[in-house]
Amino acid sequence: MTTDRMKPKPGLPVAVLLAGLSIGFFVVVALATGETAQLSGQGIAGLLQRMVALGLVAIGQTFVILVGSIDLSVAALISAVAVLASHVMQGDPAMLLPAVLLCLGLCAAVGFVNGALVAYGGINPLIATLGTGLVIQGVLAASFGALQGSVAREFQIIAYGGVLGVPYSLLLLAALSLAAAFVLDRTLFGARIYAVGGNPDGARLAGIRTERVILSAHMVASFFAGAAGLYLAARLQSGTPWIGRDGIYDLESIAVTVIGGTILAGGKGGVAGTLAGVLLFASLDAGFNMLGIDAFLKQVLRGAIVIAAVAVHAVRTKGHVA
Amino acid sequence: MTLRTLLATTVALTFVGQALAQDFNDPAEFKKQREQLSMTPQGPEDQPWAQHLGDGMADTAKYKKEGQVTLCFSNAGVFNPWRVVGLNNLNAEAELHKDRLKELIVVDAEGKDDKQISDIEALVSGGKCDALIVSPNTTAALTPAVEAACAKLPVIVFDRGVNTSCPVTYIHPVGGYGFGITSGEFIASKLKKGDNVLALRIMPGVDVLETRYSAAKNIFDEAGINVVGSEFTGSDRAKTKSAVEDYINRGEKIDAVWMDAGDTATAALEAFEDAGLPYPVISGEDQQDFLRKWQSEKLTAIGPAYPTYQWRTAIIAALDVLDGKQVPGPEWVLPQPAITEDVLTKYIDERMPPLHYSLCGCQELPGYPERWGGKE
Amino acid sequence: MTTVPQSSPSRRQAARITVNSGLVIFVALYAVIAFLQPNYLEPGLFMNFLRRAAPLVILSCGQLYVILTGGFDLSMGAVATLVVLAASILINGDPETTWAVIGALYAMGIAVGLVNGLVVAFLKVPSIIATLGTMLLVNGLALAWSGGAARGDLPDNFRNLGRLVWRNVPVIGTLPLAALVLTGFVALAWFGLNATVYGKRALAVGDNPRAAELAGTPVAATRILAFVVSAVSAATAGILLGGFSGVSVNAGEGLELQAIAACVIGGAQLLGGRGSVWSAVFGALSLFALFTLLNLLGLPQALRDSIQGLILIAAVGASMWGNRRRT
Amino acid sequence: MTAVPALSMTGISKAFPGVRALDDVDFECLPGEVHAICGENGAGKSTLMKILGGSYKPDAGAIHLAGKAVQFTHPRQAAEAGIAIIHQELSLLPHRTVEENIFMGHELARRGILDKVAMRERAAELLRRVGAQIDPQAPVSSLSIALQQVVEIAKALLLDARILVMDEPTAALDERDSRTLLKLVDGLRGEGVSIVYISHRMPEVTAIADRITILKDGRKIWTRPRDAAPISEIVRAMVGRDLKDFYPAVPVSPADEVLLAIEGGMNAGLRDVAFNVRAGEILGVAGLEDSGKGALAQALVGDVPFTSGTVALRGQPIALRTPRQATAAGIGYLPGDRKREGLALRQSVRDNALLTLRSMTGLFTRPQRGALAHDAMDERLRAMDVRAADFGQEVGTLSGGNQQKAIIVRWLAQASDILVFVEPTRGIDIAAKAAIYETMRAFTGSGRGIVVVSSDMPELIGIADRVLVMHQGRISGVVRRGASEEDIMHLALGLADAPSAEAGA
Repeated sequence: MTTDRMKPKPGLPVAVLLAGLSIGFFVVVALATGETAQLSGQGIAGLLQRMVALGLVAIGQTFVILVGSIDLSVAALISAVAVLASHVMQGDPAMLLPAVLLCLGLCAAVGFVNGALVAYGGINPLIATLGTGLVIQGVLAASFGALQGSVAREFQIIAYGGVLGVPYSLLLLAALSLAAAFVLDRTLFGARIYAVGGNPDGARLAGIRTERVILSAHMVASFFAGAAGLYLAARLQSGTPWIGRDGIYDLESIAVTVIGGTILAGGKGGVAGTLAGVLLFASLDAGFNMLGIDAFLKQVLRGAIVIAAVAVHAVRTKGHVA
Repeated sequence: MTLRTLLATTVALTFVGQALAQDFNDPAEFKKQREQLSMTPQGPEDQPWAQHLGDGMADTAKYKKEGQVTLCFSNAGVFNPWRVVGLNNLNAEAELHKDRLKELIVVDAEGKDDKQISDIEALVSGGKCDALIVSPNTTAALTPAVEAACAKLPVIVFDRGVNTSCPVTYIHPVGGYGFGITSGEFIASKLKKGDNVLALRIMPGVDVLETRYSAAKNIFDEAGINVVGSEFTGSDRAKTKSAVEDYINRGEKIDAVWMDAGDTATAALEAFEDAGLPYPVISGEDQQDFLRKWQSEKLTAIGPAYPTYQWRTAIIAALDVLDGKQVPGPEWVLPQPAITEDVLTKYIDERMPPLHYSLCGCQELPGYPERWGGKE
Repeated sequence: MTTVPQSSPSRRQAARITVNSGLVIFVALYAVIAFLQPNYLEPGLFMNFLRRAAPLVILSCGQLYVILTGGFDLSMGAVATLVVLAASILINGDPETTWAVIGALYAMGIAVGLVNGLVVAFLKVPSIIATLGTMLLVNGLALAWSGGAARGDLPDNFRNLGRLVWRNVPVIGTLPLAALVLTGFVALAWFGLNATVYGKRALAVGDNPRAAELAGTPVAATRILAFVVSAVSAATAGILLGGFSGVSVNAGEGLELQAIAACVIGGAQLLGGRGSVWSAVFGALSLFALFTLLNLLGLPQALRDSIQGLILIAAVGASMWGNRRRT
Repeated sequence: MTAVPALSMTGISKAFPGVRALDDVDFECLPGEVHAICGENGAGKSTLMKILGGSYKPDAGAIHLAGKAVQFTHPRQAAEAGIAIIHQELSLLPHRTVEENIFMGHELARRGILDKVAMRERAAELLRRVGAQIDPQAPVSSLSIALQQVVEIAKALLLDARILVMDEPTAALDERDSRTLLKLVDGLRGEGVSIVYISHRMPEVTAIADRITILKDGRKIWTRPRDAAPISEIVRAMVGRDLKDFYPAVPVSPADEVLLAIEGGMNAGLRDVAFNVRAGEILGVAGLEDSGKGALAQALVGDVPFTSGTVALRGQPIALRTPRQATAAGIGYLPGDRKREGLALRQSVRDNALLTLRSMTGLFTRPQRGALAHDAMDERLRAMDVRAADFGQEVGTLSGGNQQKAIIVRWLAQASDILVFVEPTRGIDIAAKAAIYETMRAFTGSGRGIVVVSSDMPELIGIADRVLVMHQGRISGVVRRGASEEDIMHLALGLADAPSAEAGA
């Protein structure tokens, strides 16, 4: 215990710092390339819209990482939800609600299986969720021929509609972020998540049913992945079995969560940092576009930035990291 | 053997979707493309990228713009060699028009629909673009974004299409059925009834690839040729070679290999070499490595193409539109030739890298061959 | 030394025969394969099986080093891709340069391994994130260098490493060169873990890095070396892959997760402290046998992913139950 | 004793595969009583308490709380029944605040929404009750171990526990903090709380307990009121025999050669430290928690190195910047926290003992030869009387004493000149303690030296030839063998004059 005693760090919280840097980068690039239109309300809305899908997944990922687990199945689940939503709706607005409910049911089931494997089965979460992800991906690709369809026009309002120039999708992200932050900070469930992630044995001895908390966190992650899937279905009109995988939502959501200061061991971090991490990725996307950096170089830079961003706060860690 | 079938059916039956509907078998489209294959193209000879099939023209007077212009291109990505060659074509074509073109802004979506939608929105709201070229990652997904862009500026779409007629024109070669027809008919002509063909495919669910297979399959079925298997290889050479080896190891007799894309054709042929078997009849594509192998090993082969020169056409069309010239529309259908034994030598260029697409129409473009990775 | 009378409490039990769980799974799967397709029992087909499994087995051995020390290496696939593309560009069809270039390829691999190791050991970035970063970085570099598509050419002497098969070999009939490379690499990996003190250091570091450090173990060096071994294995696998099937930009795609899965199926414990070379070898052979079996069954490709997922969970679940019962 | 016991456990039995952990044990505790349980490790104390806490289910027997029969299947039920257990291993959340820790698992909430205001008030009130000056908003990781222990007690009080189980609560505390804690226990007793007190520190037990129960090998030996249980009786009952010479005899004349010399040692926790360790000497280091005694040990082994000053071994200056350098120089370390810092728990006993040898030899050394051979190490382990069915078994399955011996073997094999022991007998039973003291003496007998840092003052007085006393990062004085606890305490509290002339002598 004496070894990891750390004085609280002075200075700005990770989230504020990271968000500031991201916005700074975006503004500087826009000015330097003369793309000042990107600094207009519409441009900023466009920048923020790049956050929505990854942001939703990453908030869910934050819950599981905080509780000391991890979820690699989100990418496959996103695809599954998007495909299911468009298949059930078949463009018919009357099927909107049933489709959404069915998708949420699927998320509940996947989250439950993940959580049960991890919490009750004692299977390493990386392996358990990698496994469920593969299962979902396989079933999805195999049955894709039969699962064609597209979502209702009305449903696409989520992705394309807005009020006073603010897209609904941003409002959705904001609302769900606030809700998630509220849950983590102000509710019993949130406190239990930090307890189980910070010290599982201690939490159990304090009478917390740790398995249930882990299971619930996995269900939350699945619901957020589902929300991302529904948003993508609305934005893309119909789901394909590859949108989750092509978006690399599994690894990217983990990366932004860790960049945002949530530690992989669990018990420390939060939604604000994660959103700042997502903002960093969105600014990089938008900035690299303005700079006209080619796709391969972009990948190199992104890799270097992921390492650097995590190293900035990890390097102060006392003790060992593997 | 019975156990095997039993196991396979049990698993397959658990998933309802399995054997159900194929949306990619449209007899009308099949017929149309078959006709287009034999049509004589209009336009300048020896410049297939500037030719078109059919008569429709789109009027573009309202888009006329004087002086230097900025073109914007939203690319789905450069995630395969075909797109790499294509993007080089597009950039090189742009260089030909330096006097007219102030800037070409290229934005890469890395194969993500969501990102491409944002990219298009940012290009349109950025206000720099005079015309927008889009190579959509997915047809349905990009439709709303393209529709929104059409309201602001002229849009040209190529390769995969969108579900809207708002773009000025949609550039594409004859299409997937055409590709399948060319290759399927060639193989059918070389095989006897009851012979076996192995189909090697990249991945399921992509319309431009599914149509290739459904066309070829129709032809094989008609000719009484037995499709012993259809394997997805993900464009991975190792997977391709392993898949073929598995069939060989199982003792299947393979008379022909049909491929929906030729980038792993030489890997498939190597499996036969390594097993000490004669080469099968094969349909590949217009990649250099396949053509060279074809020549050196005297294969019975055909190289249908989905020509990369359409990337040149996109720039030409965009500039024509801004000039107010009429362009073929609402679809600009490019001829889709196939490489046959007669013309094989013409398409082989030893300087070019193995996965260079010979029907790039780029031999005269600035920077050839280095820009495409070739040797001086 | 003590007042307590010397008893001899350490009754040496008869050397406990611990059967590797991966071996059991492998034998079972291969038996099913042989039942469905009896010619897989012929030495020739078995050798061919080994040839194709060789890259995965080698990757798994490298990954195992990192897993033992408590980390992950997600950059292996990218390194394999880099090696294939670089080989083709650098050799460019000239057989004279092959061996020099192979040296250069290993130098590249070692460089990536060093970066991974240094970032994890000194910047304290968790390996899953650090190697995710290098995965993106190395993949991007490889693509940028090659321009996004295969360039150059691989001459036959390079290709032979993954492709050459000697026929009419006594007893076994055919002998692929790749099988020899495989045997050699596994022997080296075994040597590193069992015939030097490194293996036990790595296990201690994976189990409790703090205790190992205080006992004088060079923790950072142990970790860095693990990442270097992993990268070297990725380079070796890349060379075999390039040899087996030639140049392509996705030669190494997804191999890192397969390698991790293989180690776990073979009984190595994620986050360190438990595992042996045989976990990697038999885990990888099991996984490859599973792929082969699913191919033989002629299942739709997509469902093979699903079954792989189920097997993965089942294998780890089973070993969990085993551990629980033992303690 | 006619009152209804607050807790009564009757006929409790529990078996694990191959081990009979508890055999028909009875135990009771009255309201307002402190009832101590003593026993060697493995005697069954922890198992009994885990059954009480709901972590284990007994195979047989019954538990009654205030006369009512209860059965627990999850720790939560035990907590709800008014049983609070303060564990040896702290169960706090380092990244969370004191307040959040106090309420862990029992947050005040309305419809799932936390009532932070009420929690803050309640936390402040509880901290006042335990007499601690702790900011409820401070992160736990910023508190000393002693204060963390206080937070643990506040956690227990929150539940209004009627039965409080304290498992080695003072193990990590120094003398002063221990006294504060005992005062707190006394206060709780006055409030009618029943306290089950587990400790290896005999003086503490006889000072605080009303009754004492001895467990041995899973059976109850006896329960007696304090007055009828002198320390010697307790020890005999626990060990099953007399331990006359608890501390080994002192050699007649320790050699005078200086082994290790520190001059002007400074770092964040140490100020101008200077002292010698002589060949054949056991040098004790005493001090309060945060006095710098821990920092001194960490500096000597290169874990948190000196930032200035000189260190010389046998007259040769050496650098101690990393544990590896210290190891190479011949300084070995037995950390205070065996599980976190000493052992790789899933590796075998043999591998743990071989760890340093293997770490310090060349990378390509064959692990099967010479000193690294299994037989050679097994020989050493047997010589140290490490008891294990098989040295190939996981070290985590051994008792604390045997684990500690395995670590000592590690350093003996490395032929270190100086060993730094931190709390060498924390949580170790009496027989193993005696064996470890013997080993220490035998080690120094061959002309080598030991620095032993301990919070257990009788231990220091009994084993050390000299004791350095630290206060606020400085050496506040040195006492020789035969000094009293009061002398040391005086220096530790900083009441004596600045560093005495003894220092460095």
